[in-house]
Amino acid sequence: MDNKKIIIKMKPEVREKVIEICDSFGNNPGELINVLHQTQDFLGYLPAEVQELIAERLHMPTAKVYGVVSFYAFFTMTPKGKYPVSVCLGTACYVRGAEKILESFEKELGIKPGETDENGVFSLASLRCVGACGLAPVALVDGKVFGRLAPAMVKDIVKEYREME
Amino acid sequence: MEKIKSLADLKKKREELQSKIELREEGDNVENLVQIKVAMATCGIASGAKQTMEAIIDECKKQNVKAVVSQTGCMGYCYAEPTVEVKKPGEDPIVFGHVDTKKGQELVTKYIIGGEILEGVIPVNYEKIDNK
Amino acid sequence: MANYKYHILLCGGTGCTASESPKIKENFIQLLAEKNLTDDVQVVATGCFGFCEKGPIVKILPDNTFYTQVKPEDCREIIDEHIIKGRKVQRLLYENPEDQKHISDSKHMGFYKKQMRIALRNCGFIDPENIDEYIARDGYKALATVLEQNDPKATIDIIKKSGLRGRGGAGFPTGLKWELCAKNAADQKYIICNADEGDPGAFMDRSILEGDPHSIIEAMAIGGFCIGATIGLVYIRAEYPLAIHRLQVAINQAREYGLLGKNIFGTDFDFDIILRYGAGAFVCGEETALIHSMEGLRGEPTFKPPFPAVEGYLKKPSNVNNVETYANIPVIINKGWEWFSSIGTEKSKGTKVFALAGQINNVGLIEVPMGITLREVIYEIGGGIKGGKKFKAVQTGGPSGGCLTEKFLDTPIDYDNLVAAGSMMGSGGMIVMDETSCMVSVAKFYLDFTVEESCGKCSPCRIGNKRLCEILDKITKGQGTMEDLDRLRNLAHVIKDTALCGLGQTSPNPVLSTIDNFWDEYVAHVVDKKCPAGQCKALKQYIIDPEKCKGCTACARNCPVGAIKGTVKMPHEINQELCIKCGTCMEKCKFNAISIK
Amino acid sequence: MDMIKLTIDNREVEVPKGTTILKAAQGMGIDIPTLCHFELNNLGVHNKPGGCRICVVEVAGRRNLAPACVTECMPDMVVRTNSMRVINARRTVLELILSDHPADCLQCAKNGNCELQDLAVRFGIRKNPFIGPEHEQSSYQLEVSPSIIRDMNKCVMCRRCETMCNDMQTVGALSAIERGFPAVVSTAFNQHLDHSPCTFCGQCVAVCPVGALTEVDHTGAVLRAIVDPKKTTVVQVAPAVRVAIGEEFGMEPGTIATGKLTAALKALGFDYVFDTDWSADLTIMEEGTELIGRLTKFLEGDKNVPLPILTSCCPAWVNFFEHQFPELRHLPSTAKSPQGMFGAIAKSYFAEKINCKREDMISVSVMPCLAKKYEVGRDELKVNGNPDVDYSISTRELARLIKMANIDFKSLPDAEFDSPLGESTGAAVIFGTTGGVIEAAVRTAYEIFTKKPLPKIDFEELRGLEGVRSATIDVDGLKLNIGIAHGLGNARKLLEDIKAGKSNFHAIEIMACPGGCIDGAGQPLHHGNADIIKARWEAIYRADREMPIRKSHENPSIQAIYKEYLGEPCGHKSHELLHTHYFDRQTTVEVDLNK
Repeated sequence: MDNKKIIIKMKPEVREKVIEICDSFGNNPGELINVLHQTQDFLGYLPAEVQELIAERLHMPTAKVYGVVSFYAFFTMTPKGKYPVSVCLGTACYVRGAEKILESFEKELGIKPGETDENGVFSLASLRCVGACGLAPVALVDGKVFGRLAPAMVKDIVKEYREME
Repeated sequence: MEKIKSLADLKKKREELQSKIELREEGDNVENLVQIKVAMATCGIASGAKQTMEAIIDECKKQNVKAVVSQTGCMGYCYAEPTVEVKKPGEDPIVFGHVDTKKGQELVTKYIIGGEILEGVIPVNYEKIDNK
Repeated sequence: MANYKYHILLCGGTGCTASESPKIKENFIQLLAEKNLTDDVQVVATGCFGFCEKGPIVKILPDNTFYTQVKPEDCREIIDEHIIKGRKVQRLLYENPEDQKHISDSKHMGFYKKQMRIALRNCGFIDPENIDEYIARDGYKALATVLEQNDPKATIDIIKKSGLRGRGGAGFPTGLKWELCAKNAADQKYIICNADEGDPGAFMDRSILEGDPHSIIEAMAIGGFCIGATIGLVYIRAEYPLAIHRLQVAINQAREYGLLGKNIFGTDFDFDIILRYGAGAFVCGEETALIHSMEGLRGEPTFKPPFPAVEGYLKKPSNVNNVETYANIPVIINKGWEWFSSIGTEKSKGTKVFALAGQINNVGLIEVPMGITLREVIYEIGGGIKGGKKFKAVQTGGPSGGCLTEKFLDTPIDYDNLVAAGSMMGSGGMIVMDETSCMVSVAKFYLDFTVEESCGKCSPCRIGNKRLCEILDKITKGQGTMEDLDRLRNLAHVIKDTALCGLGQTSPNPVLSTIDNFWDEYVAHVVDKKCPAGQCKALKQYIIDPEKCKGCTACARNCPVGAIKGTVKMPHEINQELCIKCGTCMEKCKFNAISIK
Repeated sequence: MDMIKLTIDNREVEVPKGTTILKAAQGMGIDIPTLCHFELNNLGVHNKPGGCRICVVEVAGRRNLAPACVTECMPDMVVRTNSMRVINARRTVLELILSDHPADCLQCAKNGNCELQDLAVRFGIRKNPFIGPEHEQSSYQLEVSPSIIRDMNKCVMCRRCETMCNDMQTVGALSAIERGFPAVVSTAFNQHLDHSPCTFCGQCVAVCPVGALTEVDHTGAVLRAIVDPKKTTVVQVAPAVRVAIGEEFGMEPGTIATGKLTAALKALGFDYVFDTDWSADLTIMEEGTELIGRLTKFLEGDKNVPLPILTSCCPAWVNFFEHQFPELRHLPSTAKSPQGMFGAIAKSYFAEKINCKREDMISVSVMPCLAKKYEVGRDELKVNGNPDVDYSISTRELARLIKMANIDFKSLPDAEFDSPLGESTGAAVIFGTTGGVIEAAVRTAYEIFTKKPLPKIDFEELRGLEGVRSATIDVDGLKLNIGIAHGLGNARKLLEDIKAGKSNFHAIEIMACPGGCIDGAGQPLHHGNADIIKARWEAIYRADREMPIRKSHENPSIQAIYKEYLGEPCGHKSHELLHTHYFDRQTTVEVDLNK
């Protein structure tokens, strides 16, 4: 049986930054969610090894860190695409046909919500209310809001970003 | 920045600041206020309408007259610039001609406060812009 | 200080920001500089005006002109015509849908006429990033008064007498909540602001934080003083970057003025505010879940008692109120409880902010006195149903609420009436639905949401809602039976009866209220296998009209499952067994020959 | 104490303030069903998430039903535990739980011993309205580790295992993960337990109400070994097994069933039936000598001598410090556990004695423990890949074997252990509970160190069930400070003190399971009945008192093996066979230098 310890390797700059974030919160386990927010801001996602490191720094079980990461919708363990697409499925958008917008994006990008395409260009997600209900239905592409969408417009939006590649 | 240390401090500060947004407070209440429009087209500006407007605003403040002072385009009385239209709540507007800074101040003290009709009234023969 | 003659207020809320209001502001500033008017005209980005349907909104003062749907390229005309020549730009004014006349003044617009803005008093009026403008509007006066009087009990009494109830949903009396927390002695207490607005389709808290952040800071300081807390925590959604920014700016400004920190107003009251970020969990709107989340844990609710007033954040007595509740506090102190309690109904005082959305003409954020009827809100403020369609239902209370029908249109809106009608106030989402909305699908939409947002701690919510959703799904697919309807109703009642927290206990409301109010529609799905609203995909039939079909074969070539057969230049036919109802054929048909039955 | 009067099911009752409805009802003989609720009050275990909602009752004036397990009684409360509304709700909730639970009861390891199954029986669930073609069930992968099998599809989110793993043990291998329907209690990233800090203490298994967490079963392999004519089978039985196995056959908790146990093992066909108590005595010789050695050096002024010495008989505890306190791994005694020592001697000394080749001997241990299953797989306990102990089975597994072999346990005539690895003392039997190892060590160390007879054999000050205990023993003038902890969370407290330099103990005994081996994860399930643990605890000390010899160094068979085989305690041969070493197994994140 293998009695050796598990050593996880990590890029020095990532390790340094994560440690810096943990230190800035006094390595206090009560600050876990803030630490995760800042780490995700920095990396774009929260891979397993980073959660191990955070657990180590905050002196808490990795399982508990993962328990928190997997609980909250905002945290993700998969890297987002270069252009993350989020379709609002809030009620206002829903009653104005948001489901069809999401379907169109799925069709156009060939991925399901929560997935990133092979080249890492697009990722698709649904979210609940960006607060632009006046513009319903709404989608966000790389932080930009597209409002009053119709399924037919999706193709052009995707094309626009594809061409930027 | 200076700290606010008491209710009195805050009151003082508020009074200083209130004028900054007075204009907006009044906007909500526009029909109950005196409305003063200064014609500010090229001809008006050339004959000193800008100074007139400043003078009227200052005087209103000094006399504590709640008035909405705004500028408008050419009223068509280029011979009498600067021209100023004054509308008191519930009354018909009156247009005055040749309003320099001094007359502007009088407009406030004598007409608006005192109700005295000054010289230089121009008969109204145009349609009000808003009523188009 | 520049003596501005004109103020241009433009909406800097999220909705208008999304439709380029920052660009509009930039254009205005640039144009004013060009015309040398920088000292005469002030451009202010304010909080939300509420009329999101017509955003971006630009308001010109002193003449109180209200421009709607302004585009960046419109700025030049506004400066040239309105500011310089004093002529209003007619085409940008709001057009009254009744007589197509332009209305220049928001006061005369149906959308604003019936509104009463207390919580939103400064939204769309002041620059939220400028504390001076807040102070100029009596800001921090309430805090100063309360601290000067130095009688927390008396202040709590004012709040109690005002009749203010929690605006987050359940409507617990705020003064009483404060009193309960004040009673518990502890070395440290916390006052917490719930700004984790998770209700899909509700954005009132965000609008207040974006438009008037200082009102929340002031109210939390007042609350802190009353209950004996020196630390305030705002639990705010990470998805609200603008609100976070504005709140942070406001906190910094308040600190600079000494309105947060040590010895506020020269008294021995110390108070400061810390931000905590939510991370996308609806259940964290429940106060015990919220507290756990602030402690860095999974946002799971715990059984009450102990209530947060006894054992809250870090096990210390804590008071949790939501943003809108706090926004009312300074006004109540300034204007008196008598004034506040004169507004509203017997048991629900003051106003309520609603996010009006759905199939309605005027989507937006509104604030109305309690006791107003749904009819007034939908038809007078909301401008009626979009496209002249027929009203079907209005959903209030978000995923915890229910759907109300025509028969409730004249019911005065307050906490108790909404509950009696099978819905609830909730945080204030109000979604209007027309005849094209399938009520079974609407119930399923909300259940999908609850299933996704359930924390998973208690079995009725974790498994029960999943099963509710599955039964609804079965019905929308035309596979439901009458037994399923019984099962649905029983399960919904049991979940209400047994779930651990408020989320679970109210999650079946969308199901129960639609069953009660739209029983026939359920039966139509189950017995006739029809969706009367024509929404349920599986119950749709795509039909080719042989009269119109030219036999161009476009539909057959594009059908992904080969369900369309026919010869060239002859009418085609769809095999309903094979059809997956994707709608491609309808999209491709150039002759409008395909319709849904 | 403030008393409260209330009415439950039309009967008035008076209870102290703070009593839950569940407790109040229990006192009246009203058995409100529960599922997630779990308490072992005397051991400080509390799991009250109020999550399953099986125990809901109707309280007059309340809008919804109240969970009896967490709702406190209030004056004049009127409670109904069996109204139609309650029964319907309870049944529906149960149906819901069952609708997300595999219906493979017949193949389930917990069949017949499952709290959910009991509820289904009690409510006469026949057809489940929520099971149909469209209904979804959780779909997690079954995972098998050296000790524990995890089938998260059976998880009912009672959170008992999470409470044990975190609050009681502070191991932190488990946490609730995900949310909503897929939520279960699992490891970080749902990884294999091998990649987690799991110590295999198995307390999660001990409390799991269903078949989500069960032990790895070796009964088949053991049976095959017994019937294999080429194999010589040697079995050892741990001390705590004898005071618990009777429960599996309907005997009173606390029955000492050593004789029947021995007879049953013989009836099963094991070639040699020996006793781990024998090697417990051996352990004392080694560990006691080590303690004296370190103490002597310390007293001679050597400040670098590793103190306090920590016991090392508990494999879950060994795993714990290897994962969580590797920097302290020089402190524990290097002595192998009694299971390990027995295995080493069985396959050397004894194998030589009976002229049996190592490969032909199958060594089996019966343990109250699941971590022992892990321990037998450790490389340090193997010779050329052949393990000193081939199979470690739990008390429960042995009971199954006995039942399978048609042995009527209760009516078996008592039998004796075989010789020479069967003789033992009272000092060995108390290994089975917290405080026992250190008491046994003190009995021996005292006499060896002082060369004087003990004035009193029973060290009452070392006994008890409080989580952390300490005592100062006067060893003829030398004040020996002793610490005891059971439950790894309690152990952590003592270790943190050591790390902080605040510990003044000379020796500390640590047992991973609350109560020690009597409440080991391999024992008959107590289903939350703390009285059972108490009865086993009392039985252990009774068994000690009934032994003719009560000090390990007086065990003649132990004396003999030193004379004829091992030489000196802690001598060369002992070190080779009876001592081991520890590893740093803490997961760490390091810089990747090869970019």
